[in-house]
Amino acid sequence: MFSKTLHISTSPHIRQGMSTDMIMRNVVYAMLPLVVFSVVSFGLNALLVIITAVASSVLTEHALCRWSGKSSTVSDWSAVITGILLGLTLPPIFPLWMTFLGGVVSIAIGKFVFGGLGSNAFNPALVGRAFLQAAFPVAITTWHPSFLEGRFYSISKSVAAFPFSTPVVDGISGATPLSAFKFDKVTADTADLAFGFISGSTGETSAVLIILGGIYLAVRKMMNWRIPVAILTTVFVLSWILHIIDNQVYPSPEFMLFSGGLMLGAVFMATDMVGSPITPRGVVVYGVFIGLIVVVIRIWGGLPEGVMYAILLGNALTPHIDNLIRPRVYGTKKTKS
Amino acid sequence: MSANQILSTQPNPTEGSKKMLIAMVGIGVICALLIVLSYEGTKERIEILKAEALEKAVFKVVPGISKTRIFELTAEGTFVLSDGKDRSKTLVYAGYDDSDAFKGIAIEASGQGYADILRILYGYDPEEQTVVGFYVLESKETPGLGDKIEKDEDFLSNFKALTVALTEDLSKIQNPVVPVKSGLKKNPWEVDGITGATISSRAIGNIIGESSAKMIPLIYSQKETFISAANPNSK
Amino acid sequence: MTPTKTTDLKADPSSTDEFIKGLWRENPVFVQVLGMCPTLAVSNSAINALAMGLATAFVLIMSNVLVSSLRNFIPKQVRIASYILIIATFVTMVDYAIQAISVDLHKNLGAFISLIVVNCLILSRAEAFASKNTIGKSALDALGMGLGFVFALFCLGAVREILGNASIFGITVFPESFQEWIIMILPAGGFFTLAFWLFLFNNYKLKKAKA
Amino acid sequence: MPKNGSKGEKNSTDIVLNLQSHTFRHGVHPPENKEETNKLPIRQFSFSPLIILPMQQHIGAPSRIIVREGQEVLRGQLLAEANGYMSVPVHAPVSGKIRKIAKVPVISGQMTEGIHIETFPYSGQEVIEGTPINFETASPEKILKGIQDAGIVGLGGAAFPTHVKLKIPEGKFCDHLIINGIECEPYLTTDHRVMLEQANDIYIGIRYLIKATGAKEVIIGIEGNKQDAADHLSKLIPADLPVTVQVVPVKYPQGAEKMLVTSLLGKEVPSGGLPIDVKAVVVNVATTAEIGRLLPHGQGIQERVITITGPGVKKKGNYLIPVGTPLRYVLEQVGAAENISEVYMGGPMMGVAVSNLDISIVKGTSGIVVFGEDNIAKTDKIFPCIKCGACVDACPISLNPSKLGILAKSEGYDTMAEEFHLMDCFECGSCSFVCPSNIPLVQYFRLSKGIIRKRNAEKTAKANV
Amino acid sequence: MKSESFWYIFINASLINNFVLAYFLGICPFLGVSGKMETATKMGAAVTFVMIISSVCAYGIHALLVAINAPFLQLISYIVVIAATVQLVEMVIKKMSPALFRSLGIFLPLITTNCAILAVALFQTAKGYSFFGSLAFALGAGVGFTLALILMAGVREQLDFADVPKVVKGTVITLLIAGILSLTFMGFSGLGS
Repeated sequence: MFSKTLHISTSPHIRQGMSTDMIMRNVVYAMLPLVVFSVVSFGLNALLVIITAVASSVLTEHALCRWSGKSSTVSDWSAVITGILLGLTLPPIFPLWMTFLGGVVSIAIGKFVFGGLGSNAFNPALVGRAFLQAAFPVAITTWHPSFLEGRFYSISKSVAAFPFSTPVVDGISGATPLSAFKFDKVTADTADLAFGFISGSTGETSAVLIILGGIYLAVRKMMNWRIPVAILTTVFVLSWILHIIDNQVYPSPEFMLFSGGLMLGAVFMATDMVGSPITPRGVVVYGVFIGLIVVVIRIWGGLPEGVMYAILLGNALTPHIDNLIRPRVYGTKKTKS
Repeated sequence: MSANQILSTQPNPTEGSKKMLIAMVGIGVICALLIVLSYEGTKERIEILKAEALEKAVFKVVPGISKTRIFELTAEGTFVLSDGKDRSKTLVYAGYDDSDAFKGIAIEASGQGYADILRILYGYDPEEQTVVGFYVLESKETPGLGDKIEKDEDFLSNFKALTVALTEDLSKIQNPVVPVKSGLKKNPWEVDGITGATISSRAIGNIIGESSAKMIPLIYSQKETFISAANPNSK
Repeated sequence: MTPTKTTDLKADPSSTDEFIKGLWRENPVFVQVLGMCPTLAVSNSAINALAMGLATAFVLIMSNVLVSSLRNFIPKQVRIASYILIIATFVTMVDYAIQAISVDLHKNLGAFISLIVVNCLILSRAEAFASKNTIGKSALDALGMGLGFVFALFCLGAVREILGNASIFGITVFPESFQEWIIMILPAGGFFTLAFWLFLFNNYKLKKAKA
Repeated sequence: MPKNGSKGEKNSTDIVLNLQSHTFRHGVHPPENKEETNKLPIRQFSFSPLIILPMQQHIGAPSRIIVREGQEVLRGQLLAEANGYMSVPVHAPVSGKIRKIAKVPVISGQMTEGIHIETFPYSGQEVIEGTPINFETASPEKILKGIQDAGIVGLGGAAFPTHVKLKIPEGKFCDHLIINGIECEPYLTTDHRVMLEQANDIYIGIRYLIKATGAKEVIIGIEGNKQDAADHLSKLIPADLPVTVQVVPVKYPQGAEKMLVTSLLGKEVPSGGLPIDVKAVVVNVATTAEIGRLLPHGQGIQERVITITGPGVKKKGNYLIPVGTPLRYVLEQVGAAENISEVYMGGPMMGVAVSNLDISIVKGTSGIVVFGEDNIAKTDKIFPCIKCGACVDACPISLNPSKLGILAKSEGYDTMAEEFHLMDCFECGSCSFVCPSNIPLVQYFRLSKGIIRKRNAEKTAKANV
Repeated sequence: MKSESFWYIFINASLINNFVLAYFLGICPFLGVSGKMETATKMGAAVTFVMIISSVCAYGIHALLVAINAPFLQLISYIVVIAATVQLVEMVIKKMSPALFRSLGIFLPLITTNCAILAVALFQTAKGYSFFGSLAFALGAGVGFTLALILMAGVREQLDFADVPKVVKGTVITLLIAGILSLTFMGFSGLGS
């Protein structure tokens, strides 16, 4: 009896059952409504952009793993997230060849060189996005109006631009609410902003869907809710104060909150676990810092939008936050760093 | 190690310091000689090249002239001849044609661009009361984006005839120069922006707007100073 | 000072080696990672890179020769100060020379010409090689290192200009429709391009070590 | 943090504070899985024909055998005596004949001195009486000696000699005696049943403990999932004893000494210190019951209550099993599934996986949890740490397991100990439990601590030379 | 000029045109001492300090050179004065605070050949800043340098524990991080416009 060899493990012998690939998968689920909405509002173009971003991220991850003689880590789903996030931050008529390049840069420079998942100091998708912003500043600020007639069966010339060639913008281009405000002091209707009847990146337009996705993740404990809350609160409070000081110069807090990539960034990018602090208090500092930089860049900077830069800066600051803010260990006096 | 070096590592103190002094002075003399020689040797050519470069710019913004004279703005708001070396002063370059007639004036202005301070030169024709030319002296604007302000034909055509007419009492510009969004220019005093280089192109509009509001009334009222300087006594 | 002991003790190494080593095996940029500041700052176009490389090479050669010829005359205690003085002199000369050649080029290179003074490559060659070797050898060493530097800068400048401006030496190399990668002529592109070249070098070295 | 109360006095503010909180920071909520056995009364387990009794059942020096091969022994007879202060004696769990004295395997995988006893098949297995100790007349020292002589160690699982723990160091005072009835380990219901069925023994035990420690108040801490036990004990509190029963929220590792002190007293045990540093002594409830059961008769431990449960067991229950019963025999008796794959001694959080079934039940065995092959749905794939912070939120003493894990992998042991308080970790397993990347954090820490201890020992040795 | 407020000069030198990330100045120490947080902070402090002092010196020298009309001596006098200043600072610190000297000591000689220091002197002259403008510039440059160094150090410290591919270990990964930081700092462009 009982001839089988026993399985030996060290304690604890039970696990909560959450696993990293499961978290990653759920983040993908939480973003799917955004993908669907962006296809609904921007049509085939947005779909192609997102698919290309995902494909290039996954392919790059696979290729690099192979090249360096490791087994492929595609199955942990993190490359898929990077791809979707990258796709969601690009304009709907962004050329596919540039999108593909962005995916390669995201994974290669944003993740692989750092040692892969868990070591990437910066959000890979944002590294790719920042690269594209610097490389192709015109294409990445060429926006497209949403809910155009015929969007489901036509592909923009710009999207289909031949690799390495300059995209040609056909038809109308639209300004994002933020650039409209920055340059012409025109603010958009808050309801339009919240529900996504505006121009912008493929995934940033519908604040409501982003929040719903965030709530899903927060409830399933797969996202640190403190991060978006800290960022959004900071942006709201700061812009509210400024708005009170001079409501002609400074936009309303709700405009600040719902426009641009703030929601998407706060909910899906700043919350990237690898690049954010690990302690609850550290996370709040991180969120407040990002919110502050967003407001500074949007209000006083030369660019209409600063969420991407704010999060990358937050990522760079994270090691220091973790280093400086450590919880007091049980039974010890206040620890110094 | 050679014997020489071993010796030099343990020198006799007094002899060592003496040797040190000689060496330093010797090297100092050689260096000074080389520097002064190269400075003197290139000085003339550099000055010529620099002057040429500046003239080229001034000629560009004030069409039809063949020589210029530099003036600087004093604290009292008057213009006096200058050698153009003091960079803290606001400089203007009066342009004259072959017959020494005062044709217009190039005004230096600067302001905040996208990446750093932008320094520009724009030409003003007091006769027509318009801006007649524009040139970027110094810019660190993003290549391929912000630097369109130097290349974009549509943008540059803004400054072929930009109205800066003064009010009746000559105290200020009737319609200050303002930047507008690309394609929305309706009046001759508006500067049409560049799509994709909004910030930089607006910055130019603002710099000219600000500078012209201050400088144009002053220049217009002192037209005589420039006209009379055409044939200065000093030369 | 020991780094060059081997060269002193060994039977006189062929002078071609003094020259060749700087080009490839001990390339100042790709292998020794020296003089990064000008390497990155002015390599956004091939012409700037070339001009900067040549200017640096000139200063390197001249100061190496002078340091070498004065090597028995300069006391040890003040050698660094003397080297800096000598280097600064040649840099000033180069600065004026470039101004006299083209104001535009001087404007493009900006203060980085003056900053050749603090290029660690020059000081390190003066200290490590010229101060212990004959004039001939020092000149060859400087020539090799200088050309190695030019080569490295050119590699960087060429990639950055081709991708970032679709041209090389100002001559367009791609059809009109080519989309420039603006990032390549921005600072970030400088970092990325240098990283890319170093990556290639590392990869080559690792492969060779394995083989 | 409330300051420690003044010496020897009950500090009322402390109590008020803890009434509000009754818990500690962080912690986890593993599935309890107690409902299958917590209603089952304690039953006497059958006597195994062969008892294998290791001499190393406790922390400290192994007991010294005083019997010889071939000797016949009676149940309760002293077989081995304490080998020094940090040791306890071993008594015969059955009446039988000593077949041999040889090395026997223990759970750690090592071999230790042990006694094989062939159980007399038809013996009545009566326990022989010793010299009773009266809690009213005996001095504290006498009681401690009695506890040692009874072979009593912490029955919660640690098996630390109880008399050592109860010895109040010079200059320190014990105000609070805490009886630990938390049993926060999933699956285990041993303490739960003891509290329901052995209330009298517990209160007698408390009398001994009060005498031994000089405690002024006694708090019985019970987790909220054992309300029936709390009610039962509250009802039976003797009028002359300063006992309160305190129900605390269900949260792992509530039963850890330090956590319990914090929950009940609102104070933190200083790093590297013991509960006595905040004037408290914590004793497991089963240990207390055993003291109350054995000391009045001067007997020693022969058996203990063990919960046998888990999906791989047919006849789950709480059994009174003689110490030294071979594990294989136990599993045969309760009808373990044929394809058993994992067996833990103790609970699934801190218990030890058994590598072979030839080891025996020891005094510290609080439970046996058996999993069949089909009950294990564990993925062994270890992902890199994604710094999700789940472990930071779980660690009851606010360590940063993520950072510690990364440091352990790169062998940064000194940093771990000096900067990140590794030595405070008591390996409760909360971090590994929540880790989505399946990183064996506790294992890392155990190894690292071992290395650090070794290094420190070497250092001291060097310094002493 | 209106937009050349001290505040703007400071922001420009530290964030918009960060010395390290936009001008590539001080790359050698940036690559060299950014591996550890502690050294990075100290190096940053030392550089900032020396920058301010040499900025003041350079302002004086420039005025002198203009007075005697000898612009060709600019470079040589700057470098000599900076080298001398560093020596002097080293000696003063050694005397005044041996503790500070011990922690900063090894960095000070390195600073002499730090191109960022010389660049502060050269740039402030080229831009024609006033005395206080120069100070703001030097302070901004120093803060910018420190900021870049510290951010880099944080990321690199983490990398010590990461499984960085061998082929990019060392300079390559550091340059790539610098590139990413440089991209990040582009977010500040146009600040204050």
